[in-house]
Amino acid sequence: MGVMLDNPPSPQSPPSRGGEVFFAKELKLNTDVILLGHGSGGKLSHQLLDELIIPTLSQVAQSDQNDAAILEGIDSTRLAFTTDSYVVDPIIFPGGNIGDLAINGTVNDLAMSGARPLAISVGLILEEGLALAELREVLQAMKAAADKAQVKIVTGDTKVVPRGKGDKIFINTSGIGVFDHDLKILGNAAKPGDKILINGSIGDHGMAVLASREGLDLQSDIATDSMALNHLVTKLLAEFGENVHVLRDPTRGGVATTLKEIALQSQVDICLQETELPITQTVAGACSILGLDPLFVANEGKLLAIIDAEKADAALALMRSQPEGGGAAIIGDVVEKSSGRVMMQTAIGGMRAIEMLAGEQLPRIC
Amino acid sequence: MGVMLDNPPSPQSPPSRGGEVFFAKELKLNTDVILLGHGSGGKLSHQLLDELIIPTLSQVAQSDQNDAAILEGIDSTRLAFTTDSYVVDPIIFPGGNIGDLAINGTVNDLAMSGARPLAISVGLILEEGLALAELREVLQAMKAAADKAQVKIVTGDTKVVPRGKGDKIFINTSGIGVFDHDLKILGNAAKPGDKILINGSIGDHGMAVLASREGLDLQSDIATDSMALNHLVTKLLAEFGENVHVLRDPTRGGVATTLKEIALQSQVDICLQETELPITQTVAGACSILGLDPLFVANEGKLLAIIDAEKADAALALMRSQPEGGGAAIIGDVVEKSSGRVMMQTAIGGMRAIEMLAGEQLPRIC
Amino acid sequence: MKYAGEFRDPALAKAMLATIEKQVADYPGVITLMEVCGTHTMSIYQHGIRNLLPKQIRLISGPGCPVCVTPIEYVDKAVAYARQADVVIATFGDMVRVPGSSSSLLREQASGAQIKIVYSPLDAVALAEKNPEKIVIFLGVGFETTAPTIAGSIVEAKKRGLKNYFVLCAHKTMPTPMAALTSDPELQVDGYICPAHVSAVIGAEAYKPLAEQFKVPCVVTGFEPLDMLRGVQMLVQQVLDGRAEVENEYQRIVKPQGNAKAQALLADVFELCDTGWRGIGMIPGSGLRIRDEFAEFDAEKQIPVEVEEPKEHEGCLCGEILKGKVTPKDCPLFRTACTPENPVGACMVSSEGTCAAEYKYGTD
Amino acid sequence: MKYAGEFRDPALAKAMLATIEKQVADYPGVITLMEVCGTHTMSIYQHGIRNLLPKQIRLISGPGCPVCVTPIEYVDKAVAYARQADVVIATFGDMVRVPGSSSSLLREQASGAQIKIVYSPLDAVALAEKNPEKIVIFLGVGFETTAPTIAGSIVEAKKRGLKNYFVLCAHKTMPTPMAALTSDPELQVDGYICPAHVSAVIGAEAYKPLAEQFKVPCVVTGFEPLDMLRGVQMLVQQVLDGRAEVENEYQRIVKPQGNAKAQALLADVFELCDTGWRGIGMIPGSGLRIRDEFAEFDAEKQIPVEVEEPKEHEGCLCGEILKGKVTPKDCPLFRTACTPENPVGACMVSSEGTCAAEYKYGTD
Amino acid sequence: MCLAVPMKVVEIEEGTAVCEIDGVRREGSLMMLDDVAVGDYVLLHAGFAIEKIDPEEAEKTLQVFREALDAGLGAE
Amino acid sequence: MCLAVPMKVVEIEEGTAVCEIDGVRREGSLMMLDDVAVGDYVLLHAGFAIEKIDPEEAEKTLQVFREALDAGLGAE
Ligand code: SF4
Ligand code: SF4
Ligand SMILES: [Mg+2]
Ligand SMILES: [Mg+2]
Ligand SMILES: [Mg+2]
Ligand SMILES: [Mg+2]
Ligand SMILES: [Mg+2]
Ligand SMILES: [Mg+2]
Ligand SMILES: [Mg+2]
Ligand SMILES: [Mg+2]
Ligand SMILES: [Mg+2]
Ligand SMILES: [Mg+2]
Repeated sequence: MGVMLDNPPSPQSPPSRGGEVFFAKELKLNTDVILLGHGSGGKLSHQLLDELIIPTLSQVAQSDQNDAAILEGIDSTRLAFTTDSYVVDPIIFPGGNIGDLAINGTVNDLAMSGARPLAISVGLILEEGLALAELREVLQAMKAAADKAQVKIVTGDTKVVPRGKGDKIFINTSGIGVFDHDLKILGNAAKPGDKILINGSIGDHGMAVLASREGLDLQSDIATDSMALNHLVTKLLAEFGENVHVLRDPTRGGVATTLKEIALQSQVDICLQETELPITQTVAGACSILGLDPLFVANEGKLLAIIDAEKADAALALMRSQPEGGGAAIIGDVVEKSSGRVMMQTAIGGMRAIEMLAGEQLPRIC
Repeated sequence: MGVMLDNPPSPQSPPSRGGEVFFAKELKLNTDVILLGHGSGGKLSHQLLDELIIPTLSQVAQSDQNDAAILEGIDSTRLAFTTDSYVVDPIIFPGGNIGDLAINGTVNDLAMSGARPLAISVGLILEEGLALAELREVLQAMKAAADKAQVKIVTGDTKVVPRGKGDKIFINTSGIGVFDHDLKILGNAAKPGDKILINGSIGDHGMAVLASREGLDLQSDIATDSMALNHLVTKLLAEFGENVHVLRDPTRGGVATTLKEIALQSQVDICLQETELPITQTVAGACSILGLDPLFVANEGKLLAIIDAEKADAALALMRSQPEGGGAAIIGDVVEKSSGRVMMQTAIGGMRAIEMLAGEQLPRIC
Repeated sequence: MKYAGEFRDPALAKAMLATIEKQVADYPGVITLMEVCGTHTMSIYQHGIRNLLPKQIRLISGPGCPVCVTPIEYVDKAVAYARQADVVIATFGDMVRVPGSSSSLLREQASGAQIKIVYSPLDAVALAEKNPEKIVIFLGVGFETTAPTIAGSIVEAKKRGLKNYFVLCAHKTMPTPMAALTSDPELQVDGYICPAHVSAVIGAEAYKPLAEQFKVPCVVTGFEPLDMLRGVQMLVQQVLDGRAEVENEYQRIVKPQGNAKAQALLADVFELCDTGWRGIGMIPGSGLRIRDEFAEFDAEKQIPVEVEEPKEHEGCLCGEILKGKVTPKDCPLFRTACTPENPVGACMVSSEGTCAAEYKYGTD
Repeated sequence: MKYAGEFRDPALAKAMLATIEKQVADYPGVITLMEVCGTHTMSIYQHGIRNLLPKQIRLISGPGCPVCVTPIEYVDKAVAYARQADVVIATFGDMVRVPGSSSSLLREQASGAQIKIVYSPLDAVALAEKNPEKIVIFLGVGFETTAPTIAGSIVEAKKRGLKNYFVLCAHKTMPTPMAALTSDPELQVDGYICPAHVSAVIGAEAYKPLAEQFKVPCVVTGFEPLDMLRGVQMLVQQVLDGRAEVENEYQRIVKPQGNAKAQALLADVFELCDTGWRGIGMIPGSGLRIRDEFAEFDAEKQIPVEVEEPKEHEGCLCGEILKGKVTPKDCPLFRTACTPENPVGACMVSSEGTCAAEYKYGTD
Repeated sequence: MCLAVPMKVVEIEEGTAVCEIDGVRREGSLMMLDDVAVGDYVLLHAGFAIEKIDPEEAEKTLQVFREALDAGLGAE
Repeated sequence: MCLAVPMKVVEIEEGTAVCEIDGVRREGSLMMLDDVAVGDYVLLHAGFAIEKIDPEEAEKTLQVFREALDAGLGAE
């Protein structure tokens, strides 16, 4: 599909294919589930696209669909480009689904580089037998998330794999961002003295997904924190500019792994304060039952901001004033140039090291 | 990962992580296959990235890896953006594998819009248990294909799904292209009188994959035609400029489906000449055994060019002079403004309609 | 493609077309020829033969697509088997899209059923041998061309001592329904384009009773375009001559008595039975069933299954089309509610079906 | 977190640390205390307790990680079972990364083995009930805290009449190896931080023979940081006082006689046996095996399997570490060839293992 | 192997208790305990309540610390 | 249901022929045919050779067309 960003096609224009053979009664006729033929590239593929995917995600007329989307009016000589695939099980979980996750994740990766998210691509890999109702729910969540983040879904691709060769739905989103400034926000820019901020509580996403997975039988009201952070980043950069040294979203591997990455990249030591970590009681409770450490649990609506100490309190105040940052906290310091250690001062005053997640965190009783 | 296009990091610089714990002996120690932990985002993920994926695909130092790649020195106000996921079974087949397929496919989608491919993202979804040797082969093919197409792999993502929830390896590639000209190459630009050119034989890719799939027991030397077409497109556009109206790669659904799409988008009738279709004897033989129509079989190194009649012979000559177009042919005409029919004059002079592929083409004996 | 390519030669085709034009140049009426084999139907559309013939010649399609004429109850039964946990349905690709009363095999596959498309019934036997914990049921559908291959698979399974290979049998035979059709007073057929590969098995002489009883010309005809044109030319000549004989255009393959070994294989494993034809109804003695000697391979006898109440789709003119009385374009559902990707009736489901061929290849 | 949060209070912790500092202010020597439970080891690192204590107090880790002390032959056997087509291995998450002679359960899973991580052995029973066509083998590893839960699952499986639930049993018991360790003349331990939850089952009195025979102070201690500090303080006081008694810091949970019902469950299902400890060797009477009355649930008795020749990894100092004689940093493989993602020895595999804890949480 | 969590019993049915910690619930078998009542705190390990928590003893233990604190120990 | 392809027999072993068409090979059962030799052309249907092709008859059929062509029919 292709869309001129300056001339978006009017949302009213219906898919403009040949005859009535393309209309909804057919899609409804015998496909409550995805069939292999929906990935053939032929008519069933076009039906799925025209009846469900394109109207839900982008309202681009079929006659404007080409091998690539064309983005016009680019006025930045610098671009950010990122990609992520989403493979979560279950695909729908408290507070969200794989669809908004996939949009927010890529929006956030662009935002973490300081870029303004401009356009997103969506690559769907559907498993034969996926209920259309679930697909619709996922697509609608994608659209709502994109609208909220004010980013356009401009191009896409849909494949279908045989049953048992996939897991309902995998989504790849790639994103392009442009820069409205000259700042360089990079993982190697943390400096001794900097403060480490986070915009809210830790571990919600990973625990929401884990708790809703079959077999663990945990009941809780933990919901994902999945959220787009680009508006918050825009405000942070507008206000604090080059005092913002590093931004990164602590997704897979959690806060611990992400900080370890930054420490290694910037060749600094980082020290966290256990008492300052914002962790909800429920997440802490679920973690204690399963023997997991929330520092290693994934977040999907959080950013770690490493900011010049002088501006840290003001940045914290700004975060807290925003809808994305109500639970913000300063959780630690960059302490010195070094080989990249991360430490944590524990509540009782001890000191422990923080390493990257080794394999996967597994529920354990040891 | 992130890379400055103007300042590519020197290929000599090794991955620059903390201690020796990151080096190859460990990767080799007990991972001849992909484990779930390689998708955890933690240390195993980093090892896989640092030891295999990044050195093979891009040689970007770990310290330059960020949430998004930064592309600098963009001097085009227009961008092309495209995405495709690749899910082929088997992943390695005569003449290529899913890796070069994924690069060539996205390079071609960019080229079909007239853009110069600039940067590519790679999203890997690996199935637990995938042999590292196979992954390495796929990655090496990606790199070789990217080098040949002169496009850089600048950002990536790797996920691992449990065994039985994937199919060895799925690859998403997304691509950004820039325009070195003001031409608009679009699917709705075919005009009555235009000639339809193809750069070589039809159906090779699809039949190569099908014949190598377990169970059909066909022996042949059919190999994929997978190939990047951007250099060919550059030459066509340089020489024939706005006389090139439409470019499209007839992948899934084959030549028939792609021409039907164009006919519908441009609202024209298209007439093919059966006698002019370049189809190798071997592909024709395999198709006749399985009851398949080569017009609906996928190609991965072919383009359909719809070109002003006056320049068609010259364009054909140019194609034939290029390595990508030795078997080029003029296969039909755009005949008139209409609702978008595609017809074919058969060898014996009859006329038949060409529709899109309905579901999947299945081996049949009817 | 030796023995195929030569029979597609454009110059020779034009010469034969000119011959036909010359033949009928002065003929005042319309000669209606029926091809009873779906592969002929496909070939006519694929090569665009219909619009090359002079207007005096009208080609209509008969009940020769075995998928199209398979009753909906059979599809429902295959679906019911597919839903059993240990069953693998093995089938030619043609059957998987056929709509039953409420589902199809493709739909069941999406719900987790194991459907394996094979090229040969011997592949299904190998599948059964390789997966002894599974029950492999092969869908035995087709005319005398295909039925011997299924018979062969049963003989092979017996030889290998397999206990998990079964056939769900709905084979049909060819000349019988032609006689049934011809006896329909509404149907006006001036000549039959007789099946090519069915005849390779049963022999050209098999049409003699039909030609003689109903005084209708029969020409056994190959599937390549030259074969078809020559077959038409021979039929037209019989009509012009007032003859009603069995002639054989396809002598490079079809012998007067057919293939004795294939016939013996058929007779060993199957016996004739009455059977229903979708859109036509019951035709006595037109089907094949598995003999008691091979009952251990008969899915219906060995594997109990509950099947839903059959429900035919409304508004479909398939029955009339299979009798050659109307054409797809006469059906109000054609191209609107009924398409190859969402077939309503049987004629749209197989690529050989008359409606499917018209949809895919028809030029107006 | 009621009954957990209060025992992490920083101010109270500081008060207890000050108390300890005061206690040893004038003590000229070093007091070596061993925690024998892996959960204590974890807790010490996790809360950074070691560097808060005065230099006169040295904490060393004993053989209390049940995963670490499970012999390699056991892992190999689990791997061999996992390779059987119908077997599902059910296990706590801790076991799946443990390296056997040539593989691990995680590696086997990647090759297609069915490994199911459960939170409770009762989940494994439910799994067996839900999948009667599968053989579910639960890996019964752990001390007296965990062994009764596996006993409970066997009782439950019997109640439900399951024929496809089995336990591969390698349970171990606690005070016995402490006695074995203490009798090693090389080992100088001034006091034992006795396990918290093992003691909840066996009772504080269980350490009496140890304290009396070897004249070594024992304090049953909880896992929260305040518990640990108080436990240390009580042990130090015994040392200073020249006492060697069993004291109980963790009275909110641990009774002098323990949990009689849990003990009865253990005694019903298991009986004591000799068993090997990885890195230590055979310790008579330190293991549990399934009684003959429950032999139908004993994987080793019911399901034959061929197991590879055990091959221990070279250069690993685990044995010395489990005895508390050296620390991980003394091992040349630590952090180089041996890491949590690629463990060479047993102490690196479980998150409770001494080497793993030092790797993850150690600050230098 | 001895990770166990203090949880409050909020429901009891047929030998099984629904246990809660800070809003998270999980079932636990009562096979090893007698006389558990709703409102009690138990120690949950691998899906079994392995012991009850004695509130008075907990209080007594904390009291030791408070006395140390009150004695001015640990105050900076 | 009657799709069948003329293929050349290039190898025979134990009742099975390797058949070839334009560089593509597939095995076919010879259960229904006697006297097949390497070099013969057979009609392959669903993995069985169902009939041999008679080269002389093929030639005779084509001859009819050639005669029509030679008679000037169909020439534009
Ligand atoms: S078009 Fe469809 S509904 Fe109409 S006759 Fe044909 S198969 Fe039946
Ligand atoms: S570091 Fe590894 S090799 Fe060394 S003692 Fe510990 S477990 Fe053994
Ligand atoms: Mg394309
Ligand atoms: Mg990314
Ligand atoms: Mg991301
Ligand atoms: Mg695509
Ligand atoms: Mg699935
Ligand atoms: Mg990120
Ligand atoms: Mg694309
Ligand atoms: Mg593409
Ligand atoms: Mg990523
Ligand atoms: Mg697979």
